[in-house]
Amino acid sequence: MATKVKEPVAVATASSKNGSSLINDDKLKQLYSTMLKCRLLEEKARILKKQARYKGNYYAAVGQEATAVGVAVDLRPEDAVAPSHRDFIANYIKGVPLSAMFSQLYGRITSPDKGRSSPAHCGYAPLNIITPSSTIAAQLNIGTGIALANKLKKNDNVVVAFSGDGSTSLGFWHEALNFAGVQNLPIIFVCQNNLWAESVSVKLQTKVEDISLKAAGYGFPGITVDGNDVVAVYRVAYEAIQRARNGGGPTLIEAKTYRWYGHSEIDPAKYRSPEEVEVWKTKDPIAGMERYLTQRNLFTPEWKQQLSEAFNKELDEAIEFAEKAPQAEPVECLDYVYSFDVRGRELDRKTRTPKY
Amino acid sequence: MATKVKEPVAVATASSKNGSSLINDDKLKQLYSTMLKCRLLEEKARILKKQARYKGNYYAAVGQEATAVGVAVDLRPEDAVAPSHRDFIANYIKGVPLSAMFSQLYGRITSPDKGRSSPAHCGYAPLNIITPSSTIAAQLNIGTGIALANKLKKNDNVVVAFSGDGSTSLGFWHEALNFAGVQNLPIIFVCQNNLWAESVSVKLQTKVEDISLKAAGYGFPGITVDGNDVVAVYRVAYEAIQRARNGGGPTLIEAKTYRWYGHSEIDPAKYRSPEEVEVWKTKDPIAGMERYLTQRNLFTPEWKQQLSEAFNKELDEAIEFAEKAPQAEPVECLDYVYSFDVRGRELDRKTRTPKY
Amino acid sequence: MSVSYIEAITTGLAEEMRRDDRVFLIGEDVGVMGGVFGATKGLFEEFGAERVIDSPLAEGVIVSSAIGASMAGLRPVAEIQFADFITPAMDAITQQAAKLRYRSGGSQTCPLTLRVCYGGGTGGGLYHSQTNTTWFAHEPGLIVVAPATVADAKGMLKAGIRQDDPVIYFEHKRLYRLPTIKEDLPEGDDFVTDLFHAAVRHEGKDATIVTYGYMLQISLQAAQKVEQETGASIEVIDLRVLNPLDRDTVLDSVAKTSRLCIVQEDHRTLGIGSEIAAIVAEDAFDCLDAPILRVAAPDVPAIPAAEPMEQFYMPNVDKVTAALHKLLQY
Amino acid sequence: MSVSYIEAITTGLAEEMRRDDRVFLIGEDVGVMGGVFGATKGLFEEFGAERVIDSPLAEGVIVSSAIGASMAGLRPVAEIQFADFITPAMDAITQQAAKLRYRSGGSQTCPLTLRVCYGGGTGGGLYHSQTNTTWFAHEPGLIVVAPATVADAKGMLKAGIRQDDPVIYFEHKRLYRLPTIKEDLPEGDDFVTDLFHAAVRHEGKDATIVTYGYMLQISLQAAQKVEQETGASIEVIDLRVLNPLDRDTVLDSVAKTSRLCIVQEDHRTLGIGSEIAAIVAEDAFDCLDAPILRVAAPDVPAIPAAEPMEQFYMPNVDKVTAALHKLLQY
Ligand SMILES: Cc1ncc(C[n+]2csc(CCOP(=O)(O)OP(=O)(O)O)c2C)c(N)n1
Ligand SMILES: Cc1ncc(C[n+]2csc(CCOP(=O)(O)OP(=O)(O)O)c2C)c(N)n1
Ligand SMILES: [Mg+2]
Ligand SMILES: [Mg+2]
Repeated sequence: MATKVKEPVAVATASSKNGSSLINDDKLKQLYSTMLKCRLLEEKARILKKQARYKGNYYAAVGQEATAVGVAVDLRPEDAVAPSHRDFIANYIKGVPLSAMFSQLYGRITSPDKGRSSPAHCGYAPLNIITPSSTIAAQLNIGTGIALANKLKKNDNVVVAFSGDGSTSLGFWHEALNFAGVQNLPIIFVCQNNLWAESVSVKLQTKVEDISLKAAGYGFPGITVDGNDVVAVYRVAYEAIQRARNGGGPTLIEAKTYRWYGHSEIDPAKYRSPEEVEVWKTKDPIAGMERYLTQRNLFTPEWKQQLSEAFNKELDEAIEFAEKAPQAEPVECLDYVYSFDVRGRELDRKTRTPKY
Repeated sequence: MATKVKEPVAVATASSKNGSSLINDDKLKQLYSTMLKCRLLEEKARILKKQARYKGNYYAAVGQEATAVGVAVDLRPEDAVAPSHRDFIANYIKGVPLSAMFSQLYGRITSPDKGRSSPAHCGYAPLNIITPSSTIAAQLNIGTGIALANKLKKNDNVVVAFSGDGSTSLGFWHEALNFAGVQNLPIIFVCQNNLWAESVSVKLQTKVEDISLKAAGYGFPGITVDGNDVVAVYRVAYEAIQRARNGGGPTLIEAKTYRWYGHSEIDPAKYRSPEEVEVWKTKDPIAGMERYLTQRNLFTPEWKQQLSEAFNKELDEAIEFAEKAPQAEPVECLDYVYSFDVRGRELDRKTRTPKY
Repeated sequence: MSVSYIEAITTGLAEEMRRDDRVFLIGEDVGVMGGVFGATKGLFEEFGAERVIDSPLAEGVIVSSAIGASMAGLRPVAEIQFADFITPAMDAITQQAAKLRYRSGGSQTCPLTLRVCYGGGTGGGLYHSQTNTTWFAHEPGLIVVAPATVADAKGMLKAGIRQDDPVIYFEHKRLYRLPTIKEDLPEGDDFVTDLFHAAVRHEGKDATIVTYGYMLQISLQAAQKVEQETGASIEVIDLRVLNPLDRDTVLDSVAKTSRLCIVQEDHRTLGIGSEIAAIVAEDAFDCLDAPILRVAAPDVPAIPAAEPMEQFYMPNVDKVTAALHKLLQY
Repeated sequence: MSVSYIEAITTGLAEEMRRDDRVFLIGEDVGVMGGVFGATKGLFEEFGAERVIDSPLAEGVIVSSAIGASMAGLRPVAEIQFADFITPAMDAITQQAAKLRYRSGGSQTCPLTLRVCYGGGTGGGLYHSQTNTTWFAHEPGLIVVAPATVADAKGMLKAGIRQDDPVIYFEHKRLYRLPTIKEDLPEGDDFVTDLFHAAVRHEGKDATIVTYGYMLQISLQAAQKVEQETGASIEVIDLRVLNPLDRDTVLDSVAKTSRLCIVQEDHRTLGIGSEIAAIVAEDAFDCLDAPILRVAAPDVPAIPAAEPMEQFYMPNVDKVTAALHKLLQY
């Protein structure tokens, strides 16, 4: 399929040139297989949730895979990612072990957060993925701070900060982009415009048609891309990441996409018309990429079969690991508050001198 | 002088047509005389401050008069104004009695705030001027709420919300403009870009040259105007106000201007070059308007003389009134906390049942 | 017919909106969806998009627009979906709403009502469970209420909407559909409760429990348990109002019982209980026969998602019972 | 040579920046201007624009960028120009900095230092005078300090910068240039104080004052006055650390004196004093021979600009003296 890139404000020049030249067949297949695995992962996570195998909630990005994959597939371990509640798969794409990810869903001590954060709110220190709070857009400002550190340390690592259309209404979103512009920071803001913020239409979040327009107010390029076209996203992201690595500053990428399911597993999403959902399902990024690869003789059903079976085995192992892993002891509630132990302070209430 | 209007984003169409046709000679003279009075008022306020005749601080807009006058001169009593710390003169332009304004500087009980707010943080309920806090940009969101009420009540009153270049970095600024855009509210955001936020250059507040550009992200017109050209400001504001009254929604007006003095009376403003200050003093909006009126035979030194003498008398009376007015009794510190009396609660500590 | 806590909120809103067309609602998901918990269900259909406004995702906008609209004569009822996300409105609430009347010498006011959904114990984890009532109870100029019963859920909401001050109304998500607290309520306008007094929910003479919100349920159960076990009688006070605090009801009770146990869901340090303890230690010292005990959550940043740690965190009947025994044996 | 409180801050910053090139500053007007009070004077000239960053007018950016930068291994010292304007950073401080270590199971941390200029009594009015220490002392995960002496101004700042937790450092604007508190300080790296203990500033046996910040000065003067008038001896404790509180130093003192007076500049309800009173009423009840008195500001939204009302608002030597007499005569 033709890659659709819309450039209302800044022109992502030469993206077609540089961009596509880089996309060799292996990369195309990697983009596809990664999306497929993300899909399998999340559909599995949803089933486990429906089966009440873990507590809490889950926020699936099913239908949006092309955006996360196209942006994050080539990031280095040193590059930071600032995810939101909907970016669980960004962890997988960046290389977080599935055992850690499912431990996170299950709230086990084998989880990076040792059972503290809600499901899908996953971070991973070894790969510089910020453990998200739930405050919408807060990760953008923390990401901006990491980008500032990269600039001060004069390295060429970048930060990719994800958020949604609803997040753009918060002052935090503005403050992050404005500061990144002023300081010309190595950060890429990826706004996944899936048309809805819980039950609220994007039309009630902003008067403008294209969120990428907002970059004009911050003095750096903004570009709208078909978020269901992984090749288009990859090209646009590639250019933005290179620009950031080379001191060219931030980019705002608006990826127009859609979440197939409710805001979370408990949301029937009655506020959307069935027609709208159907239209978007015909734009399935994975099916689209299958067609694209087929045209280029890079796809066979058998290959997909093999990929799926192999990955499902990985998933099953990770799930088994998580289910066998212990939960935290109740008293561990008192740990990791400060750099010193607070158990003592809380249990026998005589103050201890922190070791420091 | 030629009116300089720069329209980077939305085109303030026909401003030249509608606009200037409305500016008859009386209006031109009114614009001038109002600016002159604002200047006299603030220079007086500064002298009184230097003489320590009142406590606290003062934030002069000397050099910026054309913006406040051009925007506010024709507002109705029902129209609301949301001022910042630098918009003391907006009160005068809207019609607040000088006795009330100087009582405010002096912190007397005859002040609208009965001595609570800091000097120049002046509001006036009868004319719908919001009593400002000091939180930068907060007035924009409150103003937006008043505009929402106007819309819900289906009247044609508007809100004029003032802020500065520095305020644009705060999330509050973004949230106000974004919401006004979504709801298409009758509000005019007047950003007085005087190049400095205390000691910080506007170059450290935003990467963009023209703050009016930011309106593009909110889906309504943004326009940059020479903030020292009262006729240009009047034309642009007139059109924005009409648009708002007629349900056409918000406008962002960036007025490029300059404060002659420090951020406040205690700021020597060493961070600015003397050259910069000199250049801007040559752009004095009042001197400029004198030249403009002279060309049209609408100005004589005698007239200025008369205006000044008459207004100085008014000022002296207001100052005498304020200086004679009593301060609040210490215990009045306890009043106006709730709609019920708290003195009792505080003084004898037995709780009283509030009357309600 | 007996209604739930959340039904009381919905009908309270509907009644006030019918009675007074200055009343409108604004918040995230309050319109088309009727609120994430359903508190505004049906109101969009009855009153339309102009009076039930789905706001942008910006708590600061929700509160500030309510401030402006109420200054202009309307009676907004704004909603914060989760107390955990109230921070973007911190300036609007504490620097604007709380201070407007004061800073304008009484000449400008903002009679808004802010509904805030708060509280833990539902597995919501770090960011869907918080109790930050202290931030607002600390701010004079705000009337802060936390209804613990179905009658108060309705009566205090209606009173809040009619009150000429900004009212922060904390509603505990765990009470919304709790079957055991359902009540029959009189329909209609006249049912408005007061916003300034604590309530004695259970009379007693040997010890006093002071609490609010969902913890009232825990406290009543613990009191009953201890009464059965020891024969002592425990007075249980529901604060109802967190700001300004009703000192007298608390002091009168302690004067009678001489023993005080405070139960709060918030962590220990600087919860509402700290002020209650300080008031009693200052003004009822002579009446006290025992230390003032506090049953509270431990001082950790928030409630972990994993059940064992959440259980450890939450005050419960056993913890309150143990404290009461300690208090009575003292 | 004897230095002022603000000089101690400036040299403390300079020393840490020379010692550790991971340390950088960010805030409004901290660079070219050297801070609105001059706390960062000369540092822009010595360390340049990269390590002394004039931020945009956005407190949320100041704190969040410090969070991110500290996660990435730097040691930012951020400045809030006036505590009254900290609200835009409320989420960054309470939901991000305070909770990052906890929510990441100890795998991610943000060792930043946030300097906050606070306090009244200088005619600053409603929005340049506030004491909102309670908002942050209420949040576990934050270390909150309020140095009251020149030595602590320097030693606690240096310790805070080296501490592996987010430290909120409240500096009272009225102490900056107070001549009477000037001190000779040792130069250099080794001068680092601890961040976890209160200090007994004046020994006594008949009553205890617990206070912090500028109120230490008021308290010491009142104690001296009462000692001269009555011959009683008054112990004065400077909390130094507001979170986590050093309970033992307070409890040990009350165990000795049996009488407690709390002095705070904040208004009464839910100030730091409430928690101190609650701790003592809970854990030192048997030691108490008198009610726990609080000298605090009245419960009004903020400090009015007009002098008579500001005077009425501020705790002062006479108010503390009166409280001490009442306490001793009890
Ligand atoms: C500050 C804040 N307010 C409210 C919420 C509750 N909330 C969680 S997700 C969400 C909608 C987010 O929409 P969007 O930014 O478009 O992301 P999406 O869920 O569509 O991926 C809301 C309102 C929150 N988490 N944080
Ligand atoms: C939220 C907040 N942060 C900081 C301040 C302190 N402060 C007062 S005025 C000012 C600069 C404002 O600059 P600008 O918006 O350009 O308005 P100007 O003073 O130039 O008219 C600052 C930083 C404040 N009042 N509010
Ligand atoms: Mg969305
Ligand atoms: Mg400015």
